[in-house]
Amino acid sequence: MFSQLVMLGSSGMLLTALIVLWRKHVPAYISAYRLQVWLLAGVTATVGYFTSDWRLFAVAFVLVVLKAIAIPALLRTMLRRFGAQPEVRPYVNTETSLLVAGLLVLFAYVLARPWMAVTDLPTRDALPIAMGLLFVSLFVIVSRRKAITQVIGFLMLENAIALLAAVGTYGVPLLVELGVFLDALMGFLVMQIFVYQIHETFDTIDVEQLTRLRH
Amino acid sequence: MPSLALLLVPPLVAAALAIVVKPYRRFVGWAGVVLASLSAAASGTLAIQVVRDGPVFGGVGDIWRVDALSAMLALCIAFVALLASMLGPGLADERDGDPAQTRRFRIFMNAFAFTMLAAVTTGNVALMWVAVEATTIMSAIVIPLDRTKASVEASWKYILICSVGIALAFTGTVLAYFDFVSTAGEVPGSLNWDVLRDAAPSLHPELLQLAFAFILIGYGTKAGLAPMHTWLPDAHSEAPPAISAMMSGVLLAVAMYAIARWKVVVDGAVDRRFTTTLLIAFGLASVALGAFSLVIQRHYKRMLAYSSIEHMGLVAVALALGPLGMFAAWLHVANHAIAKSASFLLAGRVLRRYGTTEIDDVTGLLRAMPWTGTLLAAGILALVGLPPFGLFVSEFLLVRAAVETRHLAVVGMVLLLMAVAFVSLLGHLNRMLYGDPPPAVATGERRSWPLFALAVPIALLIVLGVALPAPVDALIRQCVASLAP
Amino acid sequence: MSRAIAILFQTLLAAGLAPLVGGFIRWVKARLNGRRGAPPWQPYYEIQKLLGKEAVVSRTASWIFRATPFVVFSTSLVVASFVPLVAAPAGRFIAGDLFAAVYLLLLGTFFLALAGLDTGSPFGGMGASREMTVVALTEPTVALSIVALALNAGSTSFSQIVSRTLAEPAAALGPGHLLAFAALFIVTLAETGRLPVDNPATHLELTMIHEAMVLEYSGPYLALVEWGASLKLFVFLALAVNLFMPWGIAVSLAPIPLAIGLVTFVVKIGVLATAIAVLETRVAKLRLFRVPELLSASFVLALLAVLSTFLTR
Amino acid sequence: MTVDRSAAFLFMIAGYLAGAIVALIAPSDRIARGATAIGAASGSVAGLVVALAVLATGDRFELVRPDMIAVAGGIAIQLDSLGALFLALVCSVGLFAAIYGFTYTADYDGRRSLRFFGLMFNAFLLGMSLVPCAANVFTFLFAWELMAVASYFLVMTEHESSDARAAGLWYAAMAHFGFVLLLPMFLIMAPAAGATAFVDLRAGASALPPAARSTVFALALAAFGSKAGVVPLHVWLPRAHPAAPSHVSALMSGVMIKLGVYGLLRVTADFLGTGPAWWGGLVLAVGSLSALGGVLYALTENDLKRLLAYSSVENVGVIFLGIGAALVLQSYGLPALAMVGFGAALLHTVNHACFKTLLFLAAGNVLHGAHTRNMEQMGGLIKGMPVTAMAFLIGSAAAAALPPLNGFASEWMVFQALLSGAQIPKPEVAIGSPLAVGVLALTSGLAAATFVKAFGISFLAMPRSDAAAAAREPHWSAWTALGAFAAATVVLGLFAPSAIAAMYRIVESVTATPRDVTGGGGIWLLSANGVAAVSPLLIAVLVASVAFVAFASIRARGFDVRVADTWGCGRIRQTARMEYTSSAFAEPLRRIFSELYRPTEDFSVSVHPEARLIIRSITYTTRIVPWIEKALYEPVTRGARAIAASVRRLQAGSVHLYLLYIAAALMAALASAWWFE
Repeated sequence: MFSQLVMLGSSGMLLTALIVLWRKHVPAYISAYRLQVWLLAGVTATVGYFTSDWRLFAVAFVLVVLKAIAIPALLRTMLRRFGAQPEVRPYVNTETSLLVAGLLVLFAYVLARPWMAVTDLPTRDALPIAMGLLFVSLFVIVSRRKAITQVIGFLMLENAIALLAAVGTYGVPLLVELGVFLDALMGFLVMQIFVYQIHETFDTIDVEQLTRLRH
Repeated sequence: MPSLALLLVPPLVAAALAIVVKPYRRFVGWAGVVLASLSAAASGTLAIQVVRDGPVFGGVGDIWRVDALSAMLALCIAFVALLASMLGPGLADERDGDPAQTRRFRIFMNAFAFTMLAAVTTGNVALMWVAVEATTIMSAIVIPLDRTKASVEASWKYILICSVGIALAFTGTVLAYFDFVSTAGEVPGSLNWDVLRDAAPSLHPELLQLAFAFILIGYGTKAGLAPMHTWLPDAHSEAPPAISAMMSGVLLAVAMYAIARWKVVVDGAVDRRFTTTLLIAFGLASVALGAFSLVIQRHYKRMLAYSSIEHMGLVAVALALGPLGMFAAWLHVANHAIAKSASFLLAGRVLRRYGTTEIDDVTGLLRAMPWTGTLLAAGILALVGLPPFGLFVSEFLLVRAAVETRHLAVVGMVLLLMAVAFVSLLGHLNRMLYGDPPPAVATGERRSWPLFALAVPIALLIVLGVALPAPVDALIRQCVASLAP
Repeated sequence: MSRAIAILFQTLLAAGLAPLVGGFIRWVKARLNGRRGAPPWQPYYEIQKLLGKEAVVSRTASWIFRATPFVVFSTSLVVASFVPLVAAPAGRFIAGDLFAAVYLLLLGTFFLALAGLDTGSPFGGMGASREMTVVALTEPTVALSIVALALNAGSTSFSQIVSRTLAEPAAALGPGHLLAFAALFIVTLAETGRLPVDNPATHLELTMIHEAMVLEYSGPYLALVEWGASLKLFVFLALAVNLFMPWGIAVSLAPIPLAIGLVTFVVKIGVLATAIAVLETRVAKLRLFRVPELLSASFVLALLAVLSTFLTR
Repeated sequence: MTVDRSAAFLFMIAGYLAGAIVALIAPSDRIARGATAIGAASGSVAGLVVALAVLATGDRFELVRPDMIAVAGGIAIQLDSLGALFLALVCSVGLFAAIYGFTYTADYDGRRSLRFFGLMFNAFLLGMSLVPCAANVFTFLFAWELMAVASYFLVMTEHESSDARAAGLWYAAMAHFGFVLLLPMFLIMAPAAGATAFVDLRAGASALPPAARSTVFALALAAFGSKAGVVPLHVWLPRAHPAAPSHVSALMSGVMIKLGVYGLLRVTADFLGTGPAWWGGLVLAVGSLSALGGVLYALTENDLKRLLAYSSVENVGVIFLGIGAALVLQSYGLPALAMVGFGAALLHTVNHACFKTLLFLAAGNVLHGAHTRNMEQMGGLIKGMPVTAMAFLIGSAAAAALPPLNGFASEWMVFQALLSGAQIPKPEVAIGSPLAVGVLALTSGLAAATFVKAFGISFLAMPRSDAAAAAREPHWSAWTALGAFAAATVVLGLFAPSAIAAMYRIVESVTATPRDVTGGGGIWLLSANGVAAVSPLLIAVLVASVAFVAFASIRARGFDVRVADTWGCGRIRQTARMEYTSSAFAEPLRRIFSELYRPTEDFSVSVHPEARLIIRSITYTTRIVPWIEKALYEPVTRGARAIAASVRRLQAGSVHLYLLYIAAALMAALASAWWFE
């Protein structure tokens, strides 16, 4: 039962990542992200419940408050500020990006094969999915041209790692968990400041304009 | 324990002071300098203490662990932070920038120093990752100090690339931790480096190889190893001189420190040739990229940035060449930190006087700014590895280590690439120093205190180059011993 | 001590005979052209006349112009002192070997070229430039012919070479020896300014090399320079004769061998001088930029000489 | 008197350092100049004392400070007689160059930073004097690079002209090329991990397999050859020496390139010992190439100091011929004859240091007086500067190897060394040595032509420019240096036999071969087998006496001398334009060797705008294209630029591309991790 629930949660997260690749409008990305955080909190809570480790409940709660509510709100204010222009044509069109995402998940399974052999944790099967989510969010950052989308890609990268930690080692010690949260939050805030600054100096947030610094 | 606290707390206090005093005033700057020198003195006593009687532990669950290597790096960081706080905006130059910018600089420069000190003094590998991530964030904020198009672009690229890199490093950390947990079970303090090192032989080799791959790419991005170096030239050339001095001098070294720590753990489980080959490959790529990027280079700040890539490549190669190579690596890190931070600060002074970073527009430096010109010449001569400066000694040891470990191909490649870098850097220096200064530039320079402050690192380099003092020699031997498996 | 007197006597003999050889060649050429020609001892009259005349010195010339005649004369005479003429001298008083002789003559030419430049006239400059070109190109040939001789003699000292060829006359007819002689003969013509390279009898600006340098000299200076030049010719002829056909040279210092040595030496010099005269009447002067071909031919001859002495050893 | 050598040695270092530091912080230019001169002079005197002490007694001088940089083996000083000879050279030339420099740099007052110059001049002397004393790899390389850095800045003193800057860069690049080869060479010889002292290298070298020994030899020849300025690696020398102030170029040409010879001797004669015959053959080939190439370029040079620089390349070629002959003889088991070769090379090293320094200092006087280096604008300087003219004449005669001066003595010894090589029965040697003799003879002939041109065109006849006409002697203190070296040139020439005997003692102490070759017997300079002999002293006496007799007899007869215009085929007035110019003087030889020079000639006629038939001016310019540089160095620089251009394209500016790099690197690392086990 425990492993099925975890599998359900993590594959759900992977699906939300695919939404970003599929859809073209930024608001859709924000809702996908929010859903992903809820699923992550769910997975952490189930792991906490089954291993009766209260720390994970606290982590899940902070996840929800911080990443499910605060960050999407900030993202929406940013969106209102810049107007919801449609996503500029990305480097890779939708079909190929979905295809690449599939390949990346496959690669994650190949990569995770030695880990599966090593451990007998019930949440063993979720490991390749976590790695898959990591590679997909990396691909989102690389392929999308809008600064906001890259920020969302980065946030999904953080979620992938949190999932990997939760699934692989039932969470890291509390102090480290706190540190990771702090970093994620600070990272997001700084990126937000930079997006405002880019908008202000370049009056567009298409990262493609940012190629003045060469050689 | 007290000297460790005395090392870490002063930067925090300085940052807090800067936050509190809303309109920036000069006494905040001087307070920052005093606190920085306090922290530097503490790092000195810490180093002596560590050399005398072994690693110092501290904090709950031993999260702080200072061995010789951490002490040496802490000393470098504190020294460069002191230099940066003295010569940063708001104190050194007569015409102050607008107070808000200076206040922001003071806050995040001290925070940046604290995060670096924390990264090298923590014993817990995950906390080390958190601290390194924090250094990225703290330094990223302060790059676009003057809000030009270039600096905003540089900061965006810096934060994005480094965060992606660091995320990969965390994956590697989690993988190693996962492997440790699955073999030894839930042991308190399991993320401490010395626990991991002792448990290394029992871990699974193939898993640790994957973990090291992630870690090398992750921390390699922070260390500026090719091909993950792309953020470095933009960030270091656009950041304010004090920040690029700290970044180029010691931040890269902190990332190399992290790689070195993990190399020891991975070498416990996997055959040493794995990490050696990877380090030499990435090292040589960086040296090659750094050297050849210098040949046609039009901006002197980017020139110094590419030279950092080359030197970090040399350190990576040296780490893979056995104990003498390790000695050469850490001596090179110390020498490079001093030389590069001094050079960047001097380049900052040149930028303020000439107003341009184009090498062709900067002529007659010896005539326009005789003292800065001479010191900059000394700095760049040190960077190309000429006696009587310290880098000559470490590069000599590096080649000797390579010959002794029979890496003759590496010797050939390294020497050839260093020659390319030598000719290019000297060519650019040649163009800048001599000839007549452009009419618009004022000539002549008062002997003010910033120049004396900048003469200290150059003098230190000569001391390290001519007569490696015994305490430094002992400290670096201890560093090598502390990394021995 | 008697050895020193023998060398002194030999040097004086060289100084005395040198102008005669020059005059003799001129006389033979005149006879070949069907002219009566001035008597062979005419140069003595010239020298005696010049010594009495007034010397004209150019305004631009420095002390080098005035010192050169003495340098040229003394170097040629000193070379004559250690070249084997009548007897094969050995022992303490011989100041140098073949290389020393060549380089001492080069000292004379060095100063003569400087004197040519010193007067500031284009002719002097042209003469000096061409003389140094010719000298530079003859050096390797001289060196290689010395090597050829020294190879089978074991060293470059005159007495060693002469005694070795005396000891085994068969070697003298060997290819090495003949090729070396031919090379040295061509070098003699080039160095002393004889016909194929430079025309001694002309004053035509474009063709003269040696004459151009001494154009400005007059009076006693000219006498000394002419005497030095004839001494140089005499030394080269003596070298060619005694190193390659040393038969009849006096080995001991007793009066009879000395007398025989003197007679044979004079006959041999006479034969060689007539040979040069005949050659000069037959051949025309080479264009300056064809001279290097002649000199490289002599260099190849010398190289073959070295190889053959090595092969036959 | 037993001099305390370590005290003198430390005093030498103290002297140089004091000179450097006091010059740097001197308040006024004059004090800076004074400090430079006094510091350099005192250091040189102390160094000279140490060197002569070691040369006289023959026992080594040791000073080891292992604590200085312990990990690299510490600072170790050991002076044997070979090192002492070169230290003596450095210090003696340094002493007089310092004295000469004091007045020479007076022109720089106010215009150039004399403080920086003082610092670098003393650092240069310190670096050069430490090289022969170094006894372990680190100290040697430290001194070697310090010498290179300091001389780079000295070359850059007159940095207004862009070609001085280019010269500086060329020089630094080539010096570093040498260093990059030296480092692996020494380390390959180091036997054990920590053993980098020269004593261990000596042991290590003998234990090396033949292939490694040949690599060490090749690296040593290339590295020390580039410092000595042998032909393929000489390109920096004719650029750097003229750009430096004259007393510095005297130091560089007279002494610094000799440290390349010292290095080669130390590695081949001392460490490697006897090697295969092709070693000697290679050195002979390089020597001949340098001798011929150097003199050919010197011949067509119109810049006086560049001419002297190319002549240094030629003389280094002669030294390498000596070493090559010695190595060949050594490889065929004739160590006694090899000593003649090494002795000849050392003697020519000392002789060249003397007369080349004399020539450069005299050229310095000319530059000071006539304010130009271009020989086409000189002429008639002998009238305004008689002493400098006399010094230059002695130097030129010595450079052209004319008896009885020192150039002749050492060139005669090199001839004898090559001749003794010709007796080896092997065919390739029997042909090689005579060819080398031919090359050496051609070189000395061309050198004679070069120096006739150098002296004749610049000093004799009428001045070709007003500056040349107004040229006057510099301050009398410059004559001390000229006098000293002129005397040394003459004395070393006349008493060459005792000089060559000293050289044999030095070679004997280094190669430890028995000395059955008869050294100089009294006034006689003997050949290898002791039969052929020449006595410069006797020649000088004879020539002088004959000249005196002739002079006295003519003076006795009495004749009056009339001064009149030079005969000019009836022209009215003789002007300087009618004189032969330096390019005209070299024209015949340039035409003969045109395939080697490959001159570019362009010829333009400018016609009067209205009437096409009236020619206003015809300009004919010809330039000697240094095709060696084009063939060897251009491809290297072009290749580096091409790679640099492609590397630059990597940094294309787009963040996405950069992230792709990271993804690719990750894939590569993961693949290598997966493939590894």
